[in-house]
Amino acid sequence: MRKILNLDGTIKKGAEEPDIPDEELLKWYDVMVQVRTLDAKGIRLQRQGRVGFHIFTTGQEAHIGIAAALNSDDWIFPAYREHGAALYRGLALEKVVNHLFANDRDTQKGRRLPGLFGEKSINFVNPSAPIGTQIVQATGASYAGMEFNPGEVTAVFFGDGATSSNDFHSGVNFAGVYKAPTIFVCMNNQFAISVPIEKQTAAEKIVDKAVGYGVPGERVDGNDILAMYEVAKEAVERGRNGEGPTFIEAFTYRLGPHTSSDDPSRYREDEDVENWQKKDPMVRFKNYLTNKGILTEDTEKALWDKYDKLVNKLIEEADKRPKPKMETMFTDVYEELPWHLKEQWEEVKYFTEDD
Amino acid sequence: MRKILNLDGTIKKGAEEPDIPDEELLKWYDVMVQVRTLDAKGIRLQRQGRVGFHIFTTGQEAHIGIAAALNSDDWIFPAYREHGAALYRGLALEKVVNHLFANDRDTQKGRRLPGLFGEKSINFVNPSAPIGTQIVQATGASYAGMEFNPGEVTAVFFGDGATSSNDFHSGVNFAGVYKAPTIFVCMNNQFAISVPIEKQTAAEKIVDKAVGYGVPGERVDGNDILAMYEVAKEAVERGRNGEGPTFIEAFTYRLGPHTSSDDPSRYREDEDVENWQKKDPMVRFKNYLTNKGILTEDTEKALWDKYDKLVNKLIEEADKRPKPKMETMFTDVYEELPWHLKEQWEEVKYFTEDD
Amino acid sequence: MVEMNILEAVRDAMDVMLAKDETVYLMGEDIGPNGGVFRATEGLQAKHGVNRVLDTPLNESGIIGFAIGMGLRGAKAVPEIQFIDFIFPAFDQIVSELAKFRYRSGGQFTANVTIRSPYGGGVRGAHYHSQSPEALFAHTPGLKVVVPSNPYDAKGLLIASIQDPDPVIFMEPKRIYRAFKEDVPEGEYTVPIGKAEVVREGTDVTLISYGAMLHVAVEAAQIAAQEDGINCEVIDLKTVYPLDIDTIEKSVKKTGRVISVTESPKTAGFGAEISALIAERYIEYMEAPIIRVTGYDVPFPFVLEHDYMPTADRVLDAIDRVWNY
Amino acid sequence: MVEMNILEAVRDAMDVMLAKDETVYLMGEDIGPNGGVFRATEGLQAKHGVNRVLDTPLNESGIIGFAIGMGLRGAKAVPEIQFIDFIFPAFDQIVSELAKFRYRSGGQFTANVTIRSPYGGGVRGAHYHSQSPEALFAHTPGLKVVVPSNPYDAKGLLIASIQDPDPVIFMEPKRIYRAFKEDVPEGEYTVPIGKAEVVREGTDVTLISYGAMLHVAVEAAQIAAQEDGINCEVIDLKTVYPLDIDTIEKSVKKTGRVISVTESPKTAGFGAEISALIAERYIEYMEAPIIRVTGYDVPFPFVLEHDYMPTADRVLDAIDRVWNY
Ligand SMILES: Cc1ncc(C[n+]2csc(CCOP(=O)(O)OP(=O)(O)O)c2C)c(N)n1
Ligand SMILES: Cc1ncc(C[n+]2csc(CCOP(=O)(O)OP(=O)(O)O)c2C)c(N)n1
Ligand SMILES: [Mg+2]
Ligand SMILES: [Mg+2]
Repeated sequence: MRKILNLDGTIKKGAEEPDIPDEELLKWYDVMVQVRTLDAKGIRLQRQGRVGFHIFTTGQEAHIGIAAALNSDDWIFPAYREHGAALYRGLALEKVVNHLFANDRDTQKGRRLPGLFGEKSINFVNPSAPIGTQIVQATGASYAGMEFNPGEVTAVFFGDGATSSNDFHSGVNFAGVYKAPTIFVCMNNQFAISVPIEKQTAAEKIVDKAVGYGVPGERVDGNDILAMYEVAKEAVERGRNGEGPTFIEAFTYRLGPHTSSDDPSRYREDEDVENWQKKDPMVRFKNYLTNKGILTEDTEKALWDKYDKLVNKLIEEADKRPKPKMETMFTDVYEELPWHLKEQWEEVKYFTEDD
Repeated sequence: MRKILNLDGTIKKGAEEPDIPDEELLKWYDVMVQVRTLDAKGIRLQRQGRVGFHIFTTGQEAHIGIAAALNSDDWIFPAYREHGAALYRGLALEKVVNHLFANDRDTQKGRRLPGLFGEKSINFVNPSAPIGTQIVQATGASYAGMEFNPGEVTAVFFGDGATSSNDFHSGVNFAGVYKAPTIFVCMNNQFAISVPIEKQTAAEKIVDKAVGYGVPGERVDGNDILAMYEVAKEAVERGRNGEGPTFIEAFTYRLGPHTSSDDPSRYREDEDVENWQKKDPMVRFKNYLTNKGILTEDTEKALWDKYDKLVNKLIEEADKRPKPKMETMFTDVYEELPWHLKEQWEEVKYFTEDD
Repeated sequence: MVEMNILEAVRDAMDVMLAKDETVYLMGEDIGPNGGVFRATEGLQAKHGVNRVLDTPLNESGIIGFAIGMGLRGAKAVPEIQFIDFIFPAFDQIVSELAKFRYRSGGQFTANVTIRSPYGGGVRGAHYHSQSPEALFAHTPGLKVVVPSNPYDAKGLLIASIQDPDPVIFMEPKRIYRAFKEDVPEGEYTVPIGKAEVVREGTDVTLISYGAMLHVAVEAAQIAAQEDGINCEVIDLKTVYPLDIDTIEKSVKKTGRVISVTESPKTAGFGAEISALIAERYIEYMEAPIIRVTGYDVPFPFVLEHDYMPTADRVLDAIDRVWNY
Repeated sequence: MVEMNILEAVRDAMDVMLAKDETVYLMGEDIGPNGGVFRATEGLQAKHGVNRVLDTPLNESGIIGFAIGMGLRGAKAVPEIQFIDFIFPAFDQIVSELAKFRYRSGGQFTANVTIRSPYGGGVRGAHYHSQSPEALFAHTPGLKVVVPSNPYDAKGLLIASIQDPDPVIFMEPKRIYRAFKEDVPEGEYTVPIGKAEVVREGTDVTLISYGAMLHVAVEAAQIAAQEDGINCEVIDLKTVYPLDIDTIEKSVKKTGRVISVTESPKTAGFGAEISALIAERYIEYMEAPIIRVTGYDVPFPFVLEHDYMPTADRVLDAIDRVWNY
């Protein structure tokens, strides 16, 4: 398993420290703070009944290292715990918060469960809910990218559970056959809701699955953002050079529940969670930044404060906004509204004006 | 790649000759003759327009070795080129021929394309046409078999193309997870209709796919019936002992077209076919039997004659039989006929009496 | 008798059948220690064993294909699809395999599989936790489609489905999983598949529905009676396919006015089949257009869900239209 | 103008679009050197390159998912499903993904995908090479469903489908792939999606159909005129979803008698939608039951195929029933 950072933020013996500008490193941490702030706020809002649903990223923030290894015009297909990748690309927190409230400013027009969002301007694809479907789509997109814009690569994220899906099977297989520049990133947090990895597959390691598709694989400590960045860099290189896809298994753990509807105490031990808390990717990276003198107690506190305030303000604003207009029930089904949807829209108007 | 027989029927250096009674060996050859006779007759009938369709087995007769390694109450899920397995279990040729003619004696009641048949009495499951679906069904059956009748195993056959299917992925995966006694037999004839194996997967060998499911795999010369028998025996052993599934890649070649609708000259070289003709599993096995003195020119000729005559007679009889009764359009949709099918049957009667 | 809600009734049906018949097996995602995301299988693995109640890998076609295989080999398999919105990866195994096995094998091979799945809107579930695809299965000969609307039927129909040798899609109205309790008999009993029930007698307008929407229809019927003196008859189909034509016939000949209430998109939804049957068989009795109250022809929305779903208001408007036609 | 059959017209449409628009890509099983099992793509790989015309691994959800990804990234993807009976493994990618991408992303992400597939019975193909599942796709908001019945429309509708930014299920009537030739313009032209055509004017009975069944309807209309002096109007829907209500309205108001002719199983088939629309909107004009002539509610049979399929005989019987009602 590839690893660079020790828990205390020192460099692992024998590993090489990547050469990344301080500013960039700080940006990664900055995004981590944003992600974790959103998690804390999101679940509170859900508990208060102000938003309908929350999906957690906490513990999986090192995925930001993958995004950092890409160019900004490479495409990203997220699963649903990769908000960090979008924020790394500069998605405004305001957009995320408006989305959480599913209000009239939500780019998704209030049509999705909170947490399932995409953003065209940053090539961050709107995710599904059916597990795994994005995997083969990413293969197709990467193939088209290679055709239209040689050197472009596509990254796709998915969980350990998703490796059992049909679209995983065809996605990795098609990429192997066409040598498509797809970077498959399995965020193996060892659970699919309650189902542990041993019940998901008898394979010793998820990365073993790459062999059956003739695709090179790499297993990496998914809580080590430097290692994540490094393996992604190599994969990107391969992709840009026409050497085809790469499969990355990022071994990690979800520190929170599956979603706001989940009670993880039913299926996992507190002890496990505590053990993994010690491997928290943010703490480890913070230690590294602190050791390097890039981050201090003060600058860190300032970061948390900044986002706490900002997100609070955004929440206040978002909460005040109206929900999307009734017409959004009917638009975007097709590019143009067909007769029957016009009729149905008239019907809804009649009933809502009645109310 | 496991191999026992040289082309000339001698035992490969270093390989061990399995200890199989002469009678049993002769039975294998007998079944091979039946299979190839059916192929020759079937395509002629199709060309004459007397039956609608023909699917070829020629070149893949060594699959009989797999059937021979099973007990007669173990279940078999065929793809569609494994008629030999059914005949090995004693399926009467009469049943096959009635099925080809889809007449009133066809156990499938004239509902299937010729060649797609199953037989409950020998646990030989009725195959589908959608590729791969039987693979995960076999896993389920083997799990139930293990529960209801400990020690029972299930074999499932499928092609190289089928390894790309969704049900391959879940089938092998589920078997790995549940340690189900499923014997996966991929008859890798290197083509899925016209698509060559390199376009099917970038994996070096099909057997590599087993790794990703944590299932032990074995690659075997699929034109060597002794080797097929041996690897199957070992897989059966594992299954009966509770050690779970085995994956077998049988490397072979289809000597005929895909089906009677196919023109293989569009996608493969005559030279290839000629090369593979030299590896014909029947010739090789015949050489072995001849070397051992089990088979002579005369006994062989007698075999061919016997089945030629028998099948001709069966064809003559089958051709005379009426097609299945009109009611068979409606029966077996459900165990009992619901009202709407009764009504529809009345309607059909009205029109057919009109005719 | 025990007071139960629909969810408890469903669980009880499985519990009863697991205990009674050792060939009954459950399989699905998170149905083991987690007891299912709705807790429909809570406690069943602990009670009946890990071999009988299987947590599966995340693959719906795998779940159904595996269940079919078990069924072929003699088990009564009761797979759960976590939300019916996730049944589509299994569509091929259902329509090409499960539905056709008996027929294609000339009656030789059959698989007793009962696919349970929570369906329907009204739970703020958005596109992928709200759908109601019964029409797709009703267009698939070989399947039966059962949709209970109350605890008594839920248990009785699920036991009947598990015992029925034909494959059944058993759709559970999750919106009313815990909405109300009723007295439900202990132990084994069945409610017959293929039989509808007149749950409210009336003379003026026939409302045909099932599952969660049945309650919307009943509510509208009550309001129509109270406020407008229109006397609606309400039919709970219970089995969507093959449906009970006799109960429909009797009612529509009496009232001459028909409204179906279903929650999936309108076009080619099951309401269309109800209308078509009536327009084909009983049109001479019709005194007004045959109306469908349905979801709209859009993917299931999120914040506008309430406006998407059929409501008593919308049914009342339809009643008004057929009554004052 | 060139004389072409439907198969040639389909091939020509792809050829024209591949040449004209470099974002057009084809993908499917055996579509490369083999030219497709029906030869619809014959020569196209050689002409337009192996990068543009892709032989795929044997996985339909893979083909569609891959095509969706290409579409998202700006391609116009034209996947082929070898027989529409094999589309079901791809059902999830079609109904959960392709149909919903535009909507769920608030219009940000769209995939221009045109799924071509031969459909229908009458070719001795049995269960799995004969089906006609348009009703399933017509119940899926976000999809368009197009079914040509002649070479001119086949080419014009396929070009229109490829150009249309919305996903299209393009069903090709394989039974009449080579049945007849017609003059077809060279180069690019389109036939509008969403428009039906009255292919035979009449005053007495409206026959509504599409694809291969259209010809059965026309044949019946001719016989009815000749033998019984009944003057049928025949509508070719061409686009099944969203359908052209105006053309239907005009005709049924005129005739007051309607028969739909479709080949899939009856229950919840597309004929039900046609009946339901009419029973809901124009019942006051109806002078007879609204009849569906369809396949029966059984898996597609083999030797009894001829008795399963709608025939002119069966349509004539329906005409007789509505005319002499
Ligand atoms: C096709 C499908 N089946 C079931 C579900 C319900 N479900 C949502 S998330 C999930 C587990 C996903 O596990 P994994 O892929 O490991 O991702 P993680 O949540 O652990 O990040 C399940 C079963 C779904 N969304 N889609
Ligand atoms: C789901 C599905 N897609 C496509 C087809 C059409 N088809 C029939 S056989 C075949 C190739 C199968 O290849 P393989 O699995 O290698 O078996 P082989 O015929 O070589 O024995 C294809 C594509 C099908 N039957 N089912
Ligand atoms: Mg996981
Ligand atoms: Mg093959």
